[in-house]
Amino acid sequence: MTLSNRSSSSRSRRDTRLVAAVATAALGSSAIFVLIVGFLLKESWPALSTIGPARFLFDPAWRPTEGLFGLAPMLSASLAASVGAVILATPLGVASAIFCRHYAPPPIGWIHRWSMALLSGVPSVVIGLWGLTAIVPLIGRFEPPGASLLAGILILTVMITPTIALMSGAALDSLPDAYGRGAVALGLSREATLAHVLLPAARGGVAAGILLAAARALGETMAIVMVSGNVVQAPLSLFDPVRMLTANIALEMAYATGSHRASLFVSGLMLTALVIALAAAAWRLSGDHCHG
Amino acid sequence: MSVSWFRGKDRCALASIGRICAVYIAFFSSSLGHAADNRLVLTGSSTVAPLAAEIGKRFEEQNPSIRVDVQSGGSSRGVADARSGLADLGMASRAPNADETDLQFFTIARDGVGIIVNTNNSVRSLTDEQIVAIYTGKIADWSKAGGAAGRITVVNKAEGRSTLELFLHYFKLKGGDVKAHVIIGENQQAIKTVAGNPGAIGYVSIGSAEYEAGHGAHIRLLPMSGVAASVENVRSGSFPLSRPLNLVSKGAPGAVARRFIDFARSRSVHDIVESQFFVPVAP
Amino acid sequence: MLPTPSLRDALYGFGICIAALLVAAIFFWLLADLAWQGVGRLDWTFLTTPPRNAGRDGGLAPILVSTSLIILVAMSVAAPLGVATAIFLSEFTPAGGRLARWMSLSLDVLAGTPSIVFGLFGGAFFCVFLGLGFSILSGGLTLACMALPILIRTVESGLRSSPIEWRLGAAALDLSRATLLWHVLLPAAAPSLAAGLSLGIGRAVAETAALIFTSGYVDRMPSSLFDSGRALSVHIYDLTMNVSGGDANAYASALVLIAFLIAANSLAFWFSNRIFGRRMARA
Amino acid sequence: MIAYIADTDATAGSGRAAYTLGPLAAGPTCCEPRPQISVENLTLAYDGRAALKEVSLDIFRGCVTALIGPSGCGKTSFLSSLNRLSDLIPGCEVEGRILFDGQNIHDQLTNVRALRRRVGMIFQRPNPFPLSIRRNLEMPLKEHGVQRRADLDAAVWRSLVDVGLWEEVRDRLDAPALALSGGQQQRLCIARAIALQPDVLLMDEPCSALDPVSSTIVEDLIASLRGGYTIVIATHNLAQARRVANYAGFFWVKDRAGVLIEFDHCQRIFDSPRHELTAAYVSGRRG
Repeated sequence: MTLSNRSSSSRSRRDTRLVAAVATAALGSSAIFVLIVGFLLKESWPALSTIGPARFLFDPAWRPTEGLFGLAPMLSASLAASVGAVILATPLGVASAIFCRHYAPPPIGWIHRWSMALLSGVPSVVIGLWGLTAIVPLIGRFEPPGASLLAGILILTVMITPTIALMSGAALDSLPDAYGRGAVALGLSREATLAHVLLPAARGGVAAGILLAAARALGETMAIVMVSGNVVQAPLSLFDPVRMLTANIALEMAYATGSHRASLFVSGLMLTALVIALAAAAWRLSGDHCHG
Repeated sequence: MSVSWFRGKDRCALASIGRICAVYIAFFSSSLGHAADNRLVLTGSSTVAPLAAEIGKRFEEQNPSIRVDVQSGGSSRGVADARSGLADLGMASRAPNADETDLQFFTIARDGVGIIVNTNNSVRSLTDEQIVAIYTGKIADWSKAGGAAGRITVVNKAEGRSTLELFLHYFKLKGGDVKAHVIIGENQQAIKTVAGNPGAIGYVSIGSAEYEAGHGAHIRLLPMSGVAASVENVRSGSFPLSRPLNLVSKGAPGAVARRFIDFARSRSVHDIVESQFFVPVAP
Repeated sequence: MLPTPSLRDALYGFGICIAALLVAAIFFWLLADLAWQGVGRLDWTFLTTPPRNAGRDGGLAPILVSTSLIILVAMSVAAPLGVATAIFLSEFTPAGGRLARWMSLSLDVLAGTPSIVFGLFGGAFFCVFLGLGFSILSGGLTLACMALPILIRTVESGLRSSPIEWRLGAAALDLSRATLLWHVLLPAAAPSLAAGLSLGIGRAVAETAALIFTSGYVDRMPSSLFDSGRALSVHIYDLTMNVSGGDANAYASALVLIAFLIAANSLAFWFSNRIFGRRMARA
Repeated sequence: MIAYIADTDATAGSGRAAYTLGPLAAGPTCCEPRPQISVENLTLAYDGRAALKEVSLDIFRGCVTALIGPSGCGKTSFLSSLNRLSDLIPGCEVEGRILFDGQNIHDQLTNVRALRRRVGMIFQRPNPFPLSIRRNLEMPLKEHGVQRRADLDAAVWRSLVDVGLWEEVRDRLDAPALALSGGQQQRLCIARAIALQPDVLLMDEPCSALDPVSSTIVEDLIASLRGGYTIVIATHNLAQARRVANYAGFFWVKDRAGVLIEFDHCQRIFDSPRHELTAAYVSGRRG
């Protein structure tokens, strides 16, 4: 048997190649972002340069064919619906992930996990259809018209809960078994182990899941168009019909031309800005204790 | 273990690089591969698309060398693609605008637009004035329009939709005057929304409404100006509200496109037009 | 009085089970709703015949083929690119470093970009700029862009959570990073990869808006990746929103789509296990 | 022979270690009095905070050198600087010289990876990779250029025999390594290290995570490896150090940094320590 010394240099060459390959891939992935933001900017530029960014925030109404371009109500509706959905979906999703791993007997946990994976893949149009025929009339019975912010929040919750559940689950799965064993050895109950040991340890993955889910909620289109009523107004009550930024694009893009079309791209750009703000906020939050 | 792991790893790296290369090669080869096809591309209105696709299938059967690709995406896309040459023909579910003189419009069918309410609503007819009052928010309860008490949910179409423009034009309203409670995009969404809400009122394509009402959906078509909303009345021209479904070309259409237009306007596709619940144009 | 620890624990456990039950109940409500309305149409011919009469009749065969091809293109581009990017982020950039932060920011933004924007982008970039036209390839590449952030995020978090002992041990044995990654870290991250793939596939299968503008609306059996092909979700959207009388087939198609998801997810688990998990021998 | 004692009044040890040679009654015979590793004035800091201050000692070829002292006295830091594993720890800075066969391992010219191949390391917690037993051993070998099936099989067999694991696992070489008991896992890690034929083995509390029976087996293994390898073992188990080591260095914490108090033959450290701290520690009065 010989241990070659020559291989040492070829190994580092291989490592260099690896770095080059993955760095190229990373560059490629980022290039998609640049391309998309560039595309949005290019398409919305006619509106931004002639109408000006301020009017999109401060115009009193959204009537693009009559020269009014206020996006503020839709922006607030998008935010309200996404925040509401994240607030509802986070406990549901995390609880589902915990349930699968620590409470359910294996076959049930397995089934539950599969339903989550499936639910995450049900097309938004199907969920929207279900919302339109099941949820909206239900709400409408108490508070017409039914198509409302609340319906939007509920539908978004159904759509993003699986994302949070799957990501939290993956984070819990990848924790070393020793964590749980150590806690049990200390005489901690299952609940205390979860609350004080496992969940804090998995917090990175859970947070990533919530962020992805929030982003998906903000970006969701088809289902929202069907259930939230699409009236351009600030969300003052849960039962008000509201229009979200994405719905605005979906509803009007098919018929828009000229500055109307460009201003719809401004909605897209605004959504991007919203997600950037969200991600930046998440940095802040995680930055405070990421070295902890 | 037959494969040494060195080669195994390199092979995997190679495979992924290879896959990426394949995609790039595909990019370039594709730009060469297009022109050869005898292909007719139609893009535009999602209302016209199912009809055009069915007509296209029959056209393909009769002309095996030609392929008709129908793409959906909205009337404005149809007009834009026809103008830019991306599509051989655009599809638009509206009449030409004043600034579209560079385009030729060919009507292949008509579509009536009627008012619908929920079947639980006791109102059997509404005057034009009542409809205007409901849509502008002056009447907010069915009891003021001859029905049982209950809040009215006004279902309106999204800005830019051709049915909205038709509706506004007929009732001499401006977009800003309408006080809607629910705004919807596609036709079927309006039907489903009204079907699910006892207090709702909306306006939709008459053909689909007739079909859905006949198949158990909880909607009822209301007559307009005393004329019953039916495909029959749209065909005879007595129903006041209808829109053309058009094929659009930039300038004169090419030979294949011309043949397709003629085919789509001919009597031999009337059964298709009717099966999509539209009204054929008289030849 | 504060609850005693055991009571608090019981409440905690109870809450978790109730929440999980609620989520499961919603899922089964949805599923039952779909099954109740769609199962009547489901049979073998539904899967093996092409759609007729704008999808009201007939089956799904070409649509299933197109959908599979689109997913295949999307995943075979996104998986290597995503795993490589995740490796770059977790192994070659310090956590919390500037580069890592900028990249994860851009990924988060990508994840939150509305699918319709992806659709318009894909249409402009892949179909027009790269000349791919309406094709399965364009659709798959657009979906790859959409699925990337999810894939990268999950794989990255899986890689980051592997125990430090393995890295130290590998360094002490003078293993190259490539070896450590390929033989130890990636296998250990296989569950994350599977979760990422299944989320990515889920998002891809569920996608409508991005596909209408890229892979298109043509429901013919595709003969190559350069043909336009209608995806299942586009078909469902069209049936529910544009085609009156299409609901029954839409529900049946939705059931097929869920079955399709089960198959695709199993494939993803099998694939990630085969690539990495087999070498991973866990107690 | 060789001994070192810190000047406890002044700052610990300045300059080259002061060695005093002396006769030893019944010293171990395996050792050549030729240092394989010479550590001179090693200071190690994490983010500017010193963890180890001015340590100087020699590690002799073929001998077992035990590092004893309470937790937190820098034994692990010392070990990880010997194969430059400390490079991997962000914010870790090392000053001083470490001569490996006369060459400073912090020289630019030193190939870190070649160094790490000559210096194996065993960690406190057994860290087999999540692979099969066989692949745990084969992977590093293949990495270092062993390709032929027969060579690999022979190396796997040899190293498992050397650590006394062969009889226990011969029938389940393809079973997951993580299914082994803690002691077996640790011996597998030792096998994995010696399969690469290193000169030096660094062991960081190799038995502290194990049960007493496994601990004894691993300890016997270490004793049996003596002579073939230069072994540096950090331990706070004094009896263990006494049983297996030829030399012993006693570390203590001063001003929140680890310092070497005394270095000498193992026997002398335990039987006639010259520093009162050492005496107090080995007799169990302090620590």
